Amino acid sequence: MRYSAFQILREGLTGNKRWPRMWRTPDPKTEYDVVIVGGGGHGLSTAFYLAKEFGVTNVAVLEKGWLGSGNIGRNTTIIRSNYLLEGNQPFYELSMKLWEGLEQDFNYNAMVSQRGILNLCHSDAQRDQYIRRGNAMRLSGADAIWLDQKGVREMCPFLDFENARFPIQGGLWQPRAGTARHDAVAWGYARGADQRGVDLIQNCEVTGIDVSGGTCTGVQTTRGVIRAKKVAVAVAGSSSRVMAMAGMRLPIESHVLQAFVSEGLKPVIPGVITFGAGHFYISQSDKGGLVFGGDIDGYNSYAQRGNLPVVQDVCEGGMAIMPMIGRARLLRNWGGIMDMSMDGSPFIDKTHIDGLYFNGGWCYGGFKATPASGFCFAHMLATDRPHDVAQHMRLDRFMTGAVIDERGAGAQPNLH
Amino acid sequence: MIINHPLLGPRDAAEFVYKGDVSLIDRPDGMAASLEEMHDFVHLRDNPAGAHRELWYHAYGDRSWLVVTRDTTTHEITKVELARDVARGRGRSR
Amino acid sequence: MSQKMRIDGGLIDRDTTLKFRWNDRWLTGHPGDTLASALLANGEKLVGRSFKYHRPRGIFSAGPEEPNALVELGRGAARTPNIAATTIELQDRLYAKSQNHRGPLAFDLLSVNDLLAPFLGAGFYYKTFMWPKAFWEKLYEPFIRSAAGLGALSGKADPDIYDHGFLHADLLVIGAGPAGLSAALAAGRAGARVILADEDFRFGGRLNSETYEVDNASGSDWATEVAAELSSMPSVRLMPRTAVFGTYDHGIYGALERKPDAGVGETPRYVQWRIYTKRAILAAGATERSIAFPNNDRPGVMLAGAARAYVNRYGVAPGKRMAVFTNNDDGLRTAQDLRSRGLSIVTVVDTRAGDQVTGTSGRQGLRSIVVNDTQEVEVDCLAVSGGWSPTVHLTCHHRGRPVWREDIAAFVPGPDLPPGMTVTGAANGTLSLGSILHEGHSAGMTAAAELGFTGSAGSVPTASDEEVKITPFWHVGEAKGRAWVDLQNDVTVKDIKQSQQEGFESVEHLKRYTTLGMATDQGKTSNVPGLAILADARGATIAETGTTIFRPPYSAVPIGAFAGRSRGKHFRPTRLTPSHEWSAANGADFVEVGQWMRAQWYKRPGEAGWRDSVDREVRMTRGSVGVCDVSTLGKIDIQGRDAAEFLNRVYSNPFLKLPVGKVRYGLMLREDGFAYDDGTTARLSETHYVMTTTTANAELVFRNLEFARQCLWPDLDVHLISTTDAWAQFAVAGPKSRALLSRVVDGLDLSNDAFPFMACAECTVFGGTPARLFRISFSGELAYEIAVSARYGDSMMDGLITAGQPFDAVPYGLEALGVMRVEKGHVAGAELNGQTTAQMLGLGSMVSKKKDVMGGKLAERPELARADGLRLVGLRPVDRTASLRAGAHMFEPGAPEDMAHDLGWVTSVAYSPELSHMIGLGLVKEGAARHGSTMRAFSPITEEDVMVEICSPHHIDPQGDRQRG
Amino acid sequence: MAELDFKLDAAPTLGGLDRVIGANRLVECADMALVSIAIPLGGDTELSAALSRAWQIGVPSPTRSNDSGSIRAIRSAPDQLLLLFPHSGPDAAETVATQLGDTGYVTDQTDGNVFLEISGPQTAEAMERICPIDLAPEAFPPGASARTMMEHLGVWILCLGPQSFLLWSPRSSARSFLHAIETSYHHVTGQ
Repeated sequence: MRYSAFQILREGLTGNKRWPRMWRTPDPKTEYDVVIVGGGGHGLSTAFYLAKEFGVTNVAVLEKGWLGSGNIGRNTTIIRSNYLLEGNQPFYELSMKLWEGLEQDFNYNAMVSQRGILNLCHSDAQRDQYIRRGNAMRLSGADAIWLDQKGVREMCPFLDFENARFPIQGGLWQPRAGTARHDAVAWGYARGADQRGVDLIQNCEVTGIDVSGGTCTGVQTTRGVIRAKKVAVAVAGSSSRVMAMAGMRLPIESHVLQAFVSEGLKPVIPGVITFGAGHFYISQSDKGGLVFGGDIDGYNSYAQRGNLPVVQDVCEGGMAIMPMIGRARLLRNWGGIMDMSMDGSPFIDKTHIDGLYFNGGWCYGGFKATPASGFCFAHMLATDRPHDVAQHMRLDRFMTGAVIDERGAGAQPNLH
Repeated sequence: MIINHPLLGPRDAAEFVYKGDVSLIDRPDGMAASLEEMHDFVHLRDNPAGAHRELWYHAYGDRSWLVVTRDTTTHEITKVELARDVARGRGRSR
Repeated sequence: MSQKMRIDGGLIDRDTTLKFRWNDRWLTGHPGDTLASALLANGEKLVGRSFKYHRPRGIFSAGPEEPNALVELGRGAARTPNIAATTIELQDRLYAKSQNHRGPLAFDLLSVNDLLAPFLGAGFYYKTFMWPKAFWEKLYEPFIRSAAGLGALSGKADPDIYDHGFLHADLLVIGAGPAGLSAALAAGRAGARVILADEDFRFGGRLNSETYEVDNASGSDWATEVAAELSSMPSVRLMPRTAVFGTYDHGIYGALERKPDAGVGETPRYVQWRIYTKRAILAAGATERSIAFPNNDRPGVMLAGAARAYVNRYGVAPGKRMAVFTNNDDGLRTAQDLRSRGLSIVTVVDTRAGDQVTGTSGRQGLRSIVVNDTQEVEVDCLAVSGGWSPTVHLTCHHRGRPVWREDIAAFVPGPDLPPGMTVTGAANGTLSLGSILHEGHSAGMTAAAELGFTGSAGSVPTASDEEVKITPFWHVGEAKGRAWVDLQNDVTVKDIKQSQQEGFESVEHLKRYTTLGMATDQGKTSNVPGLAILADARGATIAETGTTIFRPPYSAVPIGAFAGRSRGKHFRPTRLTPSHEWSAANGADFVEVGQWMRAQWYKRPGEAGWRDSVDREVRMTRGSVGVCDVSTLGKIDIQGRDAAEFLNRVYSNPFLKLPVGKVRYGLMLREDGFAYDDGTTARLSETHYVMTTTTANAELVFRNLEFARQCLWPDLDVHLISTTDAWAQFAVAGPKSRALLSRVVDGLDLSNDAFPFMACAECTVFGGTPARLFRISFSGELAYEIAVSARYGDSMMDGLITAGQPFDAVPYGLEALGVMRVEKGHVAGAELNGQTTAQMLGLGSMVSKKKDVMGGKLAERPELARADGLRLVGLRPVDRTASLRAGAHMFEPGAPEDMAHDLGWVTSVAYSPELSHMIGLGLVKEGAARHGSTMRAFSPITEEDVMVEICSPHHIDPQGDRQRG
Repeated sequence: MAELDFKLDAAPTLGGLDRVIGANRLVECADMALVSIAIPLGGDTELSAALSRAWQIGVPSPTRSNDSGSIRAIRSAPDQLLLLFPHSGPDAAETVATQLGDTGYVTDQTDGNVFLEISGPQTAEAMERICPIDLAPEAFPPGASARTMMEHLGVWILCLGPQSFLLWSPRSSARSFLHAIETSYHHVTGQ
């Protein structure tokens, strides 16, 4: 069924009884052309674009839990393309363009909301960095505007301009950035992939990767052996565990990042705002909740929960720039596992094992990348060549030294 | 979290700065090591889901480096040692 | 002044009357009331509107589980939205307003949504608003957003203050109901250090709302006596109004203490506590749930336990003609209680007898119910009991899952509790009072004993022990109108069934698709019925269906309370230089540099703008002599027999042969081969060195050095102490710096031969004050740095300027320092940004090939070593009057403006008073080979586009004659 | 030779603060000296001998301190001690060094810190708001000492007696440090 206002009207008048299932629940076949491990955002978008753009439909997505239970189910929904480096910016700009056509693309309203992102600036040195970055954005075809203090004040009069420990001097503004309804993105891709013949298999955990003679032949799962010409791993939060099944060690540490949401409030935050002198970013959801976060807890973890010091640090950052949120109440706070790479940038690549492909190391930038990640991973799977905009996101870059280190923090994952 | 410092007793983890896997102690000799060895030492991690021996620095305490054995799935800490002793135990000296 | 629904009894102080404001009227209540009980006493039934359909809603519960009665509390900047009236302790002059309606509460314009309900079912918005594309941003979304949310923030800075704190205890008891009180009593008597916390303002929990007796006293009297005994124990801390909201690692609990008497802006309104415990006992009780039946959301439909609470604790009649709808014995008890208080109970509908409530009427308040589709009964209040759900939240914060217990039709804590926690009483699924008291007592005694406290725990409190029988019943059959499950988010039985039909079969999918349980009450009354209905629709058992994950906080916590006092200027500490006072008194403007406040420049009368001051400071320094406080540089005292060896390993350049009395510039690489810090190290004696680091990296370098010392070479005899704050250090720069210092330093030959470039010495100044003198230069001039104990900072600055009067010595600030370093071509943070190598910075020769340099090996990687890589260059505008912009990107003239042709960027710029035009530094591909060529510095974001001449980074004195002079 | 007639004045970091909040008192200890002694690798016995020779005190165990009456020794790290004693003038390190010779590496920490003595009936309650260490008498008796974090600052705390502590923290952030202490007293006293 194609969704439309008409359908809603018709179903409404007839008791909403005929809404079809979003996707089938097939049993796994014994063999596929491509098996995608991981039914989160990147796995589902990879399946969608494989089918839609490259006509590869004999595909299974294996999900150990429920569709969308990856980090796409627990992020802070921000989409943006405001990167500095050649290895990143064109990729995220492609992602932004895909976001902009997404709903029509998969006939599902993911509520892509381009209300902009504002990176606040608090010093001359930071201004120079932001201007360098803003120029890089413009040079790659993205939008970027430099705002002086007056410009920031007009946009966000509620910020603390009088009494801030680190005064707000200006900001880097990307109007096309914004947020999207994260679960709906997963559901939309899932439905789109399913409609094109992809098997979405839930409650199917991969327990082994079959490699013989340097070639990957399939996977062992809780629902039996599944053979595949190509196995594509996109399991944010479990990358090291899954790739270890193929004997690989990765340049990745898994860390916990906490996220926060307040009760529903009437609209008060225009777009996405980030603090430049502390760890805090915030936006407001369509339902009115303040959605915010900050830095990772900073220690290896697979526990999907964090601790109090970071909760405090994040809220301190919030009060430091917008003291109006003091009386808003934190309603729910959760943790997601970030696969932090050694330079803060991701991997979309084939491995040294024929037929085994890897997509991961997204740190906390995974959600905004969902469309381009799937698109470029599909490109890699279909053509065995990296997509132009993802050509730097290679596994061997720490050997060659072609690192993509936006922060210049070096091989210390919890600093990226 | 609470880290039970072997000399000072239980301390809030907020007093510490985290570095990472204890293997960062095993720095190869830069004159002898190959590029691959040094690359692996600096970049590759086991990143286990389970017991993890990791380096913490008591920045707001006695400035000791500690080796904490912590389960990354439960955060349970089963052992805390002075990193200097661990380093000697792993054959580091001068 | 009429409280028409007030009846006798209850735990309120009738001798005192409190006035409070509700919307546009003044009403009255008494101490001991909540806002909710006071509103009911005044006959206020309609108190709010639901989220989506704007249905009229009344008070549903008597506790934090309240989904309906959310109000806006307070006025102006001090108003707080979305507070449950059932949790607000009534105070005199309290201001409260209903929310989420356009127009008056009784005539909400948006209640039109209710008529559109058939089209606004679960997830409708995912299926439309897509065409035409542009309309989403411009029309649909703004509309959805304007309808979103319940209450509103004031938009003004929160005028309240908050605090946080740290508490330590052997045992934390969470909840002061019968189980918690008996547990705390047993442990306290045994001698343990106990904290007893309860979110209510009165200890006793359900005992205050029931008619049970304990030890032959009324439940509430018993609670009062126990609280009194506990407060007499020095090792026990009682914390009423304190909600324990989160279970964190290793026995840490987060708690929020409310301070209702705090004056706005005077003392903290909330204190957020981090409680360190050895053991915890969760005695959080249970929460009653409702039954879904058609139009079960009208004002007047209320939980049965809440009805008992209003009658027994607050002395309020929830209605004049009441009925009970139940699937368990609690409902029957409710009827007894209410009748015994003279209230009229017209009917008791018990599903176990096959009876059901199949409909209701009454737009703004319940008028009648329909029983078994046929019989209409006029009532103004219906007390509903669907059974009790243990409050298991805190047991699940470590991702433990509760388990289903068929006999009580409820989830109880699972086996994998957070370490150190035990659960007791109703929270553990024990629902009869006698057993609850017994369980609590033994839990307290056991915890104390395990911790080695062996004092007598006293006897077990006794009470009757009637069990509560229940036969699960979740919702009245379909096609009889909408039956609400989540009242606040307007999720009905139909929504749940539709989402299951669309394939959202996981309980997580259900929550996310229907928003069940995601409102401010976090589904305390709706989650269990919701997943029971899902299980039914799936044809699975409730146990198979499972629950979503309970996340902290258990109850909402103000963001301000987490931030505590870290606000405004006190967000982070402020560090002042040792000469701050002197600078403040001498015209300095200060700027934040990390945590430091540093003098940017020293304004003099007649100077129009900062450039005037900075240009003057540079001219006078280069022309004669200037003084600058450089104390913010990191300083590390390094001592030991192996200190030389240690330094030789941590710096990329050789240090073994640095003689006593000499300083050397040193570069540090990260292990991945990129440069990360530079500075100077002076050798004061055979075993004593003093290192300086950049201001920004002081802590990082110290930590890395400690790592090398303790973990890489544990048997080197070397020791590190940070002395950054101990010394006031001043750069004295300019041709007259020697002359100036010779008037300051006692008896030290400063001639070029005796004290050449890169010499250092310990000496005294101004007749005997110990000092350290280094001949180093950041400005490129003949220059020194002189350090004295920090206590002399202001005085030393004064002394240096005084001694410099014959030479017109000037103090100079951070800007002039920056200008001179750009003129000289020294790298700083903008170049040493963690993305550059020694080679790129023109410091390649400082990476020794003869020793094991940290980062040396990975610096050999092809991309780092490439000959055509970035190189540090100097930049000058071809048109000397043009300005330069840091952050501009570098292009060949005429090349396309895209990343593929991007050749680098401008790192730093300054106006050079000496050259009388702007200059810059930049990192440019193959930069060394481009000296003399012309490039384009393009900055679209600032609309600047300048042709620049590439030159040596050393804009002045490239040979370094001045600093050696 | 300096022909200039100018003498340097020492300025106490907080101007010699002496303040009362409620019934509690905060005093800046201006004439306090703090000298660290790093123990040479393998030189523990020599140093402890030198310590007892010089001041009749032994090397204290971690978290505790030894007080000779004239000088107090604190174990600040596995291979490091702190000596705390009344002294004015910038030469505290020399006085220690002359006593210890080469048995320890001496560094003057006096000017790196600001010293506050706080006391009064609500002192423990005030410290509860900023100090993560358990200061209950049984856990932190007189003589107990610890370095910890208060309001983002590194702080040493030493118990002098019931409701009485000596605190020291980096000099450059002295005003923020004082603000943290004062705020705590204000919040618990309402004054």
